[in-house]
Amino acid sequence: MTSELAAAAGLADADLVAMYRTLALARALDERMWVLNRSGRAPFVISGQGHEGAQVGIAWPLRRDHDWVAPFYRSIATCLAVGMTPRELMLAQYAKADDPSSGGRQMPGHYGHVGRHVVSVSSPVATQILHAVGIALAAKIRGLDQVAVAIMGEGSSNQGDVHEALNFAGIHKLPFVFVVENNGYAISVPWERELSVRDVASRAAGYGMPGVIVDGTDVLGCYRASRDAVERARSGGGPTLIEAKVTRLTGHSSDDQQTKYRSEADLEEGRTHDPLPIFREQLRVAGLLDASIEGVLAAEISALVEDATAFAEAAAEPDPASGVDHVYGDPAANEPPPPWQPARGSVADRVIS
Amino acid sequence: MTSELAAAAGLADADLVAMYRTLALARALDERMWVLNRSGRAPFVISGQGHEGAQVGIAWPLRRDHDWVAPFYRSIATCLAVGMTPRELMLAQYAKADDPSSGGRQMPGHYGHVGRHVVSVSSPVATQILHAVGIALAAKIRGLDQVAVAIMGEGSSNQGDVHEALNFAGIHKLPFVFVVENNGYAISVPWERELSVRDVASRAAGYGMPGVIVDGTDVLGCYRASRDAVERARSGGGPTLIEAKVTRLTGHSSDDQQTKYRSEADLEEGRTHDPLPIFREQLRVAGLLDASIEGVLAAEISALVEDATAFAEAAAEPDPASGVDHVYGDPAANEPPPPWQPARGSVADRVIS
Amino acid sequence: MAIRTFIEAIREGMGDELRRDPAVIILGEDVGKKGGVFLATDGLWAEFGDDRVIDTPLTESMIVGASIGAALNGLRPIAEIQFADFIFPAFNQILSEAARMRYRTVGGATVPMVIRAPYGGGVHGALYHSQSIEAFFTHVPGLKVVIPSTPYDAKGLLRSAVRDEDPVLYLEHKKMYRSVRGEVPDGEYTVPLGRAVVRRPGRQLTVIAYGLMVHYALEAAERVAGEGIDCEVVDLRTLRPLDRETLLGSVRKTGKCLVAYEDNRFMGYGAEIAAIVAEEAFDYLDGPVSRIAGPDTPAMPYNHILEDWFMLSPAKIADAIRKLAAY
Amino acid sequence: MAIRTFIEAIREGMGDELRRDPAVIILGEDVGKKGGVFLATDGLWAEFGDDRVIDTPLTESMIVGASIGAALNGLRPIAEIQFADFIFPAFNQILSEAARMRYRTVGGATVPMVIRAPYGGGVHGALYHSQSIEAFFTHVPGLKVVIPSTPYDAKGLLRSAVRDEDPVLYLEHKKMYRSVRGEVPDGEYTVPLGRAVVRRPGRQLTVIAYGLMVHYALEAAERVAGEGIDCEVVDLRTLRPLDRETLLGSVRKTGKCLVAYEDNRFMGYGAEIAAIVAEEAFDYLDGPVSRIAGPDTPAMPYNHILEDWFMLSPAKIADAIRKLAAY
Ligand SMILES: Cc1ncc(C[n+]2csc(CCOP(=O)(O)OP(=O)(O)O)c2C)c(N)n1
Ligand SMILES: Cc1ncc(C[n+]2csc(CCOP(=O)(O)OP(=O)(O)O)c2C)c(N)n1
Ligand SMILES: [Mg+2]
Ligand SMILES: [Mg+2]
Repeated sequence: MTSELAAAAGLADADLVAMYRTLALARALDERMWVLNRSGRAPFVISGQGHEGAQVGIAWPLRRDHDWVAPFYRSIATCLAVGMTPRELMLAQYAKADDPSSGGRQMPGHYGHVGRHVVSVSSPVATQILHAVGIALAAKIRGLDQVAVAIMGEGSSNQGDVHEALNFAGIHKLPFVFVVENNGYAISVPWERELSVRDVASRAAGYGMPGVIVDGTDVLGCYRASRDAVERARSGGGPTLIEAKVTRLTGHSSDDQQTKYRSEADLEEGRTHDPLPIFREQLRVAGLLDASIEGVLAAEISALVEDATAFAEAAAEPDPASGVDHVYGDPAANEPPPPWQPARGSVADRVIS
Repeated sequence: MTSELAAAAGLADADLVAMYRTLALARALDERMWVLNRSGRAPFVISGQGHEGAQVGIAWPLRRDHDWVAPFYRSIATCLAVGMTPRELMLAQYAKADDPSSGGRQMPGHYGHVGRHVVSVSSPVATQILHAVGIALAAKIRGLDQVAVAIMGEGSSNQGDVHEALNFAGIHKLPFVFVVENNGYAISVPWERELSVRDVASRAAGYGMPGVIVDGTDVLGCYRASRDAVERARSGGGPTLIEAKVTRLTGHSSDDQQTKYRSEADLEEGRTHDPLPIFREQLRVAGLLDASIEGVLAAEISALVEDATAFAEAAAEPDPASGVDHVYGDPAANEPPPPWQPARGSVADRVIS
Repeated sequence: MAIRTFIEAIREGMGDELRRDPAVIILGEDVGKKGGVFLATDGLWAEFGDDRVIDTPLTESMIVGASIGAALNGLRPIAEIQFADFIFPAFNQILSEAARMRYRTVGGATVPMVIRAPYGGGVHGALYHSQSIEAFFTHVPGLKVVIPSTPYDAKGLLRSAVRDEDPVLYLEHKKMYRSVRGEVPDGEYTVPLGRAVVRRPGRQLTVIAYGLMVHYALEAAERVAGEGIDCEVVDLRTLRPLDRETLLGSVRKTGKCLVAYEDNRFMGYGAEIAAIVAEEAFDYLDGPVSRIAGPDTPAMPYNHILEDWFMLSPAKIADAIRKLAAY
Repeated sequence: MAIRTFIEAIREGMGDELRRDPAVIILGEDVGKKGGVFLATDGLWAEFGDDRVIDTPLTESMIVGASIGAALNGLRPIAEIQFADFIFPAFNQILSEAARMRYRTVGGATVPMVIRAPYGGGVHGALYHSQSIEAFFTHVPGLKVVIPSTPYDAKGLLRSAVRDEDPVLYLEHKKMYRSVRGEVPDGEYTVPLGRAVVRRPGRQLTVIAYGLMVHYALEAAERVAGEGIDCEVVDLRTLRPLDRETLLGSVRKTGKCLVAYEDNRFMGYGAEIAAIVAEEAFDYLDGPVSRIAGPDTPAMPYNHILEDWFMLSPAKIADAIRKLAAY
């Protein structure tokens, strides 16, 4: 039997529980990362807390390992939804050699996974939108039926690259979806000082594409908007801009103290938009979750987090000699290594530094 | 007595004739520049032909030497309208030492005039929009009642800087007007391949500002749109985007052969949108021009063009020793000059090159 | 005299200039209520308000481009780029516009503005919060580039930069913000742009450095002093315009020159220093002009082992000194 | 063998690669029907159609950024930047993204793409259609930079660049497009990246050059040959990765090195060459490593007198050779 809730979204009950599980897993991993940071085991954390509802709903319609996602640093739930594993995310948090995103070369939160078609994200914001648009262009030229999705915050959407990307995607009706996770802040700058309009979605018309606003606590609403956009894109209908209104439950990152610039009332209001309890309640009302199912899920998630943490903690550090690797495909193109370059496989030369 | 035409625009008859004169003078100077180019006296020409109606109408409401204009390479009539003289424009065309735009350092068409508040334009397109926005910001902070106008083509309006500028101007409700002279081409690229929407003006809403479309052959319509935008800006109402639909009567520049990419029908259609005969006919019908007045004006314009050409032709070349000047305010900050640096006031050392 | 951290000196410099000249404004991301991500502008918004300390949208080209316009219309903007690594979207505005405005108007229009940016590594900043960017900008005629190494200089040079008639890129090594302290006079003073300083006199070998590397070079010089190697350490302070006299004077005296810089070696700023010394002090050289610099890989991995591998250190510089001294 | 102009060789190289590999596409402003403002892509749109030769909007960051994406998804884009002077809006995408993708994915994701751009002066292009830009890009690990000087090399290096697994910036001196001619084989050949070539053997002095300056250096060498000065001229062809062996081999043989480059002298590419020679060939040098380069002013004024003043010429290079030879 399918619940009304699932039926209305065109999904099965199991899908809804799986979505909830992804959301809860993202939250649990994220919380663990903060614990690691506060206990001195991870110099940096940047969080998806508050964004996960939109992330899971929007990522769900994508075809795994086929469609492409160019995410941003809050995309933890997006990455889980498209197939990255807790172990992989923790390897990145610990910056270990086997971190599939960057082998520990980038800060945590800089997601990427070649096999999962997660485009490696850098720190300068908004650049990824052009990569996704180029991926969509190649898909069109090569006759692949892939869709490319780019995701970023509303502050980042003001960068020039976004304008250039949306214009090009609009001209060529590329299979592209632009997702803005609007949490009302760019670090400390509130939306009124970073955006000349309340809704980023109101810019879509200027590029000849639909602009859709969704509530990030309405996971299934996000799902439907994304499904429609992805179908439109895949069938040649062109790009869509989806703006999800979300809330940032944490400081910008572990380096930020948000109480300095946000009032307690504002923070309190933000907490009422936490997608996790809202989605849970929805599934409870629909009869898809109850204490016993939740208990099983919680145990499973807790085990996954423990496993990922222990696995990553125990994983090998990169060889210092590997610092010179992968500048060019052909190592002969490298400049000579520095005089202190250690031999392969040796441990870090602690004496010299 | 005021004609109905003038009254409808809130102008005097003499204003309309002066506007026509500016338009016709711009055209005559522009045509002379092509003659100079074809006869080998000027390596480069870039033209305003077809754009002058919009330029004169839009520039007319500005307060001279008070408001600011950041123009582009087709802005010949704009520059005349805000007070630059034919001699000044010809000095730039000949790249002579006294060229007020750049002392012969920039190509022709790279307008600028410190006293007239014409911001020096460079070649990379669209950068000037941010300068105008910054000027407007300073005007607001300093409590001056200046308005800043930035002008460019529709192709250039796709650059990232435009997005960033409009967003900022919208946030701070700056006294700023953005003018797009849309001639349907960016060099050879037709609008469908450079713009994801037919009208650039449809992007204004995404920045919380009005977007107005005017017909560039309707000089008084352009005037009214600009007057309203300038008044709104000056009185704290914030920015406006004005899109003028114009036609490019010449190739992109003297280096371009437009018949390679435009059909004869397209070119023919373009010529029906020449603002000069259309405005002239309008003034004739209104009784403001007739054969005798036109004869006087033509003679005056012809004399101005002759004078400007002769003046610029006879003007002094820059001293080669001046090449090192004005890199920094303090010449001591310069790197040592090249070994071939000539003495001040000597002629170019022709032997060495 | 008071003891100040590096960042306190910078903050005081800005505050003093804001107080002195109503044309001075600050703009950048998070510079207002938050006081900047490093707190360089902490307290300034509270004192000077929304019109003079402006939180901008996340758009670097706008920050620089609008500052150019504001400078053309009578203000003296101090634009903060949150991390030097994020200055590249504004590259066109800096290079094509700010640095060329004076030249292309034959002196008619000028752009007095300062762009401040935290640069450098060793702070777990990874590939995009660690870069040295001076090489790109010192190649640009019309732009000045300043990198202070002490709180005294930081404040004095910042004030000179704000008062300068040309655009100045003012780079602050972020690892020094809280770790470096020094005396800063209470009253008004400036340090002129374009003057290097000998931080440690010596007879045998000159080390040329700037920013954090000055401290590492001084530490390295101490280490090798015990081994009988007597180094002179020159702090360039302004990278453009370059103080050729101090640079060449030192090398002509010692006969040996080592340039130490944190950036990638190839085409890093030290290349120009080495080239000038090689050409203009050739007759005085007792050994090859040498460079010790970062590896030619993107700067710099996050993982602490790889970060240590990338970063220069006093020990690495000392090794390079020993090698050159033994030549 | 056929005689081709420089631009014909480039056009043929692109045509051949488009024919050989369906993954190759061209994109840029006016590259379609118009065939590019210099006609480098003339005829290619007619042959390969809208999907493979794409007229883009006037947005350089998009051209490069979308090319990166297309390369990640299986294509091999050749992106044309209409003039090198207009590459700076794309600086962030080139430096932060294209050049770092491989490193930051530990080899997992690669960006095989070529960025072509006409650079250089002497064509009445003024401040913004004359610049040399190689200095900014040769500092970027992960990027390759190629500057051919003959039609043969232009075609052979372009083909290698298209087939390379890394992003390549391929710079074409626009003054050479129609003025330089040479033999180009009819069939398939490539010229490997990273190899310099000795264009003129000589015993007394090495001139290092690339692009148009190779021709000026050869002319200068002829001029001074009559005066008994025997110059070797090395054409670097690839600026990064640099062929150290050919460079140092020549200087170790002649004992004197002059680097000639059109760009501003300070922090221009020749600084790195001079620094490497000064460090690694020190024991062989009979005179200071010297540089002859453009003045340190924005490149370059439009007025023909000022343009002549700025540009290097065979005569100016010959003067520098004489000075160094007499050392
Ligand atoms: C080009 C660039 N400039 C500045 C930064 C520093 N920075 C990182 S995230 C951020 C705020 C982003 O805000 P938004 O896009 O709204 O995303 P959010 O963090 O709110 O989810 C800033 C200023 C950066 N990473 N890149
Ligand atoms: C950044 C940059 N890229 C490319 C160019 C070369 N270019 C000069 S004008 C032009 C077309 C401009 O089209 P549009 O903005 O529509 O103005 P129009 O010439 O049609 O009036 C191009 C591509 C340039 N000047 N600057
Ligand atoms: Mg946000
Ligand atoms: Mg146009």
